[in-house]
Amino acid sequence: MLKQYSFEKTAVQTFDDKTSLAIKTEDLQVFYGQNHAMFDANLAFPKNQITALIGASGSGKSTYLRSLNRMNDGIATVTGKIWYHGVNINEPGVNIYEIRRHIGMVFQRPNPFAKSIRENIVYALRANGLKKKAELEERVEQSLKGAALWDEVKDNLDKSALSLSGGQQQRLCIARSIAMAPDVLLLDEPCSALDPISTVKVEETLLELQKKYSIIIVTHNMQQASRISSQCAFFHLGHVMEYVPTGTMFSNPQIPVTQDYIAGSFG
Amino acid sequence: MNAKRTDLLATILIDLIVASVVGILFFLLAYILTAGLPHVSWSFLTGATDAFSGAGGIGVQLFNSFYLLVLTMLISVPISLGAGIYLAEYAKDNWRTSLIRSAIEVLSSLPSVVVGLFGFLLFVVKFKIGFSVISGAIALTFFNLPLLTRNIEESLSAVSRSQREAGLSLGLSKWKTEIGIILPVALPGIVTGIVLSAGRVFGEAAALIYTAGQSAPVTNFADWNPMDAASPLNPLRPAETLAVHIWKVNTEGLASNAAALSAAASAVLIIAVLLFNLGARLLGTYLYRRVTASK
Amino acid sequence: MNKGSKLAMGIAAISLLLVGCGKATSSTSSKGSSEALSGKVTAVGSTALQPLAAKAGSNFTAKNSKVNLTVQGGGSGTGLSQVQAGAVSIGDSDIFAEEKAGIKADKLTDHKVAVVGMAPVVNKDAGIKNLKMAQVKQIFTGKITNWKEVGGKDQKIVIINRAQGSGTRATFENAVLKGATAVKSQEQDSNGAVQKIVSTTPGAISYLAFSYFTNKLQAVSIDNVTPTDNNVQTNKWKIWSYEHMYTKGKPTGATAAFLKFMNSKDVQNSLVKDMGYISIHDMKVTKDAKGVVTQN
Amino acid sequence: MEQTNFQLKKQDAQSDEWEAQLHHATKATREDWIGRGISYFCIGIIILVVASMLWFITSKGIATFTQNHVSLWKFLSGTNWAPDQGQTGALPMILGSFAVTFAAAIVATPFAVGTAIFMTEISPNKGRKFLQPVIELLVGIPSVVYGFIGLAVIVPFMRHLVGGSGFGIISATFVLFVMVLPTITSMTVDSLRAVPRFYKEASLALGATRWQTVSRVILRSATSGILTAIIFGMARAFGEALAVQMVIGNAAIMPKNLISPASTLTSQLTTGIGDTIDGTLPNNALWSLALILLLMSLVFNALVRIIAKRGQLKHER
Repeated sequence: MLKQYSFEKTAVQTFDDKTSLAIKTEDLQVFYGQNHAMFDANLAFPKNQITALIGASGSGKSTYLRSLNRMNDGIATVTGKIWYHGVNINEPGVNIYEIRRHIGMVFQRPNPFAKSIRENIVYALRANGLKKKAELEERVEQSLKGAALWDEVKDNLDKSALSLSGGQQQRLCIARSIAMAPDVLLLDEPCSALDPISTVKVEETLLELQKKYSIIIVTHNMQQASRISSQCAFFHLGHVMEYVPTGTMFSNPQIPVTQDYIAGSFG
Repeated sequence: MNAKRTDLLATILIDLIVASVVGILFFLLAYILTAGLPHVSWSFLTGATDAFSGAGGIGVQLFNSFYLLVLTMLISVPISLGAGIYLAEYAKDNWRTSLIRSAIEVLSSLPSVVVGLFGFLLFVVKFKIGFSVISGAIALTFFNLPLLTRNIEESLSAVSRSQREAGLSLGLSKWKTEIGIILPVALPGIVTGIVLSAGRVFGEAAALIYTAGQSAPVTNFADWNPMDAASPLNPLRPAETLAVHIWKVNTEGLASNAAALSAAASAVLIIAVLLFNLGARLLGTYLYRRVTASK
Repeated sequence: MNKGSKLAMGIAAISLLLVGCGKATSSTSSKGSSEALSGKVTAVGSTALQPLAAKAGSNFTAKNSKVNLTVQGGGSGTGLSQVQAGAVSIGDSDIFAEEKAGIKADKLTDHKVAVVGMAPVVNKDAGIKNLKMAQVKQIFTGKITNWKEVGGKDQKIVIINRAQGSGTRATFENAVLKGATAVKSQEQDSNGAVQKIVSTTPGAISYLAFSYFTNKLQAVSIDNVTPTDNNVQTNKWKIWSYEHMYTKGKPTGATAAFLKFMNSKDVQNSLVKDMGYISIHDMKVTKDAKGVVTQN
Repeated sequence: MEQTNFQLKKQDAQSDEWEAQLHHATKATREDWIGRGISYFCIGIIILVVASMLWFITSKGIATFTQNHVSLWKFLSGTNWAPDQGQTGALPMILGSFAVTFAAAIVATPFAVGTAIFMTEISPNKGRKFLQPVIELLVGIPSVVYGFIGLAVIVPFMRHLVGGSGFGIISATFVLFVMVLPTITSMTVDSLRAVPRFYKEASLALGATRWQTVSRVILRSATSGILTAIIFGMARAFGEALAVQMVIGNAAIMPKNLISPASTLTSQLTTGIGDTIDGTLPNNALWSLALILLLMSLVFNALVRIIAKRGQLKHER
């Protein structure tokens, strides 16, 4: 039996120093047709930190994440405001392709293109007008180093990306995203399809990356959230229930629903 | 009768059916090849047809068939590619899309003779282009479009959603994603479909009798300027294809060896179609390997 | 954008072709004949006349290399309606334009280029070599159904008719049936098919142009007149017709030259005869559209 | 819900720049417009082709009734086809078309279903490796070649077997049977493969023999798919022109039996259209035959949809 929790009682932190924020949503709601999937999400994400979104399956965390760079366009209706550098990017006139260049995304299943490793990284760069060969090579190296993949693949850049292992593929996807020089990186359960060793590698990569990027990661692995994130938000049935520093979330959850979830006596 | 015995009988019956189906195919192939191949020679393949009796070689018809095929593909592949992309990527799930889909279905289920007569009405009667390669190619395009479109849409849709998301999440436009990311992955399926449809187009006759015409004037194979009347590339000349030739030799042919002639032409046609089939398989597998594995 | 621009180019090319087509066909020559002839001649229609026209056409263009001459089939009806519509320069027909409903014959100029004789043909097994005209009529109207009634074997008669609207059938019905309606039967649209079927089907009867006779089937004499070219020339053999080339109004330029060529001794005495037709020059009689025959 | 109401707007000096950058049209947006334009254009061409085809053939086809004032009923029920003499009874051809279509489907279905069962249930391995190519090759053989073989083999064979000319419905049936067989077979295979594995496993686990499983479980749950396959086959047979024309004998008379010459809509069309004058009754009447062909293909289409819908309802229940 699923316990009934009140959606009235929430604990969501706010930030006073507005310049330190990477992205922020106001009253974000998501509808799949008639289905109301996300209710009034008001969250702000600090720069150069890792924020983890946790919650059970169907809690709306992925839906929320995909709304941030407008990946839900054409799939769901998203209302409310998403503030990014002082611009509400949840507006019709906004160039969604520009947004996605600035707010990169990595998905649950590694999805490298069926191209060579190099081509995976340079394809989108070239499409964006970067033509100089030396510069492209530079980006390939930098981003692969950033994703901690360089040493493993540097001699085989022309090999098919599909020949890499799952963990390598996922890091390639991260490299591909950071090659675009975004400032926010969204990750949707990036390790759920990976083995533990690969997971550790990806986590190390992320910890390194937060120096340069603001990272928002959806995970259902609470150990992972506690290992890598500074802030942690808990989603339940389309509601943001608690948003506090990660230490607080795991040692001293504020409201009953989070307490039960953390303790594993949920539902 | 007990169940075991019924089971055995049914199995035997089905085996017999399968044997007869296989037998039919082998009979057909063996018949065409044994009846036709002895009459196939280099001079038959390249020689000119005697306009009066229909005797002689099939050089011009063979060329016409290929030329018509190439023209048809040049017109129909880009259009069905665009239409396939529309259906796979842009079409929303609403009544308009389902109307479009049924229109395509209707087009694909039209008898080819109706398509041919429409071509006749439009190009020969209305536009007064006359029986010509271009009329034939466009009629064949009508006939080819729905199948190719569906094949392309299916191949594109079969590519994982995650590939699209990968492209979009990098800030690529939908179009660029479709063309640069999805299309290469879908290419093996698309190419297979195109080559298979080429086989169908190559063997089609009913749609061509009244569009490309039933005469194959001897052309000057030294003249490759498409604007010259005698040039084989001139899209305005009438062009009897191999398949139409077979039909004509059978119904109209006066040559004393009409049966041998049409058998030989049929053998050539069948071999061409078999090659298309085989080519589709090999090319499909090759491209699939190329796209997925290392280069 | 590679694909896109290719696509655009393809479409542009097609539309150019279409535009080009429209222009090319509508232009027939208007050049004088004293210098080198040039221009475009398109002859469309009768499949029976097509081989002769094609052969003559290639001989003609061998001498006049600037003339662009194409010969196409499609049937007499197509030829007549296309020439009437002005889509082609010459409409080939097996029958008089007057006989075809929907054709305004007075707008067209007739050029008779050859004569075709036709005769009933039967399967050899029927044992028939000669028939009376009345018997042929009775057979094709379904009054006589067994060969023994006309002195042949005891075998059912299998009638193979020509397609409705075909010139051969019109000629045959004019000469033999004289207004009576043929019994419904199998119809074939081409000489080749008829030839094949009659020679292989026991009891079959049909009719063919002389040039399609083979030793596998029996051509039938009527009232003891044998189907020969000589008998046609004197109208002793009644079943024959002209092959026509129609133009819209008076022909000019290359078209006129080609028609003149068709009527020349060169073509009439060699090509026409080689292909099994009868030369128009050899005819001792003339037939008009109503079927009235006058001595020359 | 605790939430301070603050905005990021105008927080940093670059905000205006961002505003401009994020609203600015880029190469990607232009590409999207062009791509959208191209694909809409292409689908537009197809729609245009279909619409104009329907329009032209319909307007030509109804001229018989609107301009020549032939009554529709007389056209459909008349048995005398002699458009030159103003007689336009199309029933012989309509019957001929239906006769060959149904006969071919009736003969082909057991063969197709049998082969499909073999390919999916009895020996899937051989099916994939061996029968699949066989079926594909049968599809690939052009219809004129079928006609040629019909003319060279089946017609003489029938002539020896039953007498007459050998031309007729039965010869056409044989030719069409081979032509629709691969269509029906491959679609039946698809629908048999779509039957969930556990149906079969459940039945076998209950001790049913293979044949009982096939006939009572698998065939039954694939019924709508098989019906669709048969209708597709019939649509192909109905519209086939040249192969039929070469062997049926083209006699516009009511089909009396299977061995006498008959004609179909398609065979009359290909035979007659070149000999008629645009705009006259004989020509219009032929276009009316084409219109019937067109309408029948719409009917086949609709039937497929209805069956598909029924099938879906059944599965949902």
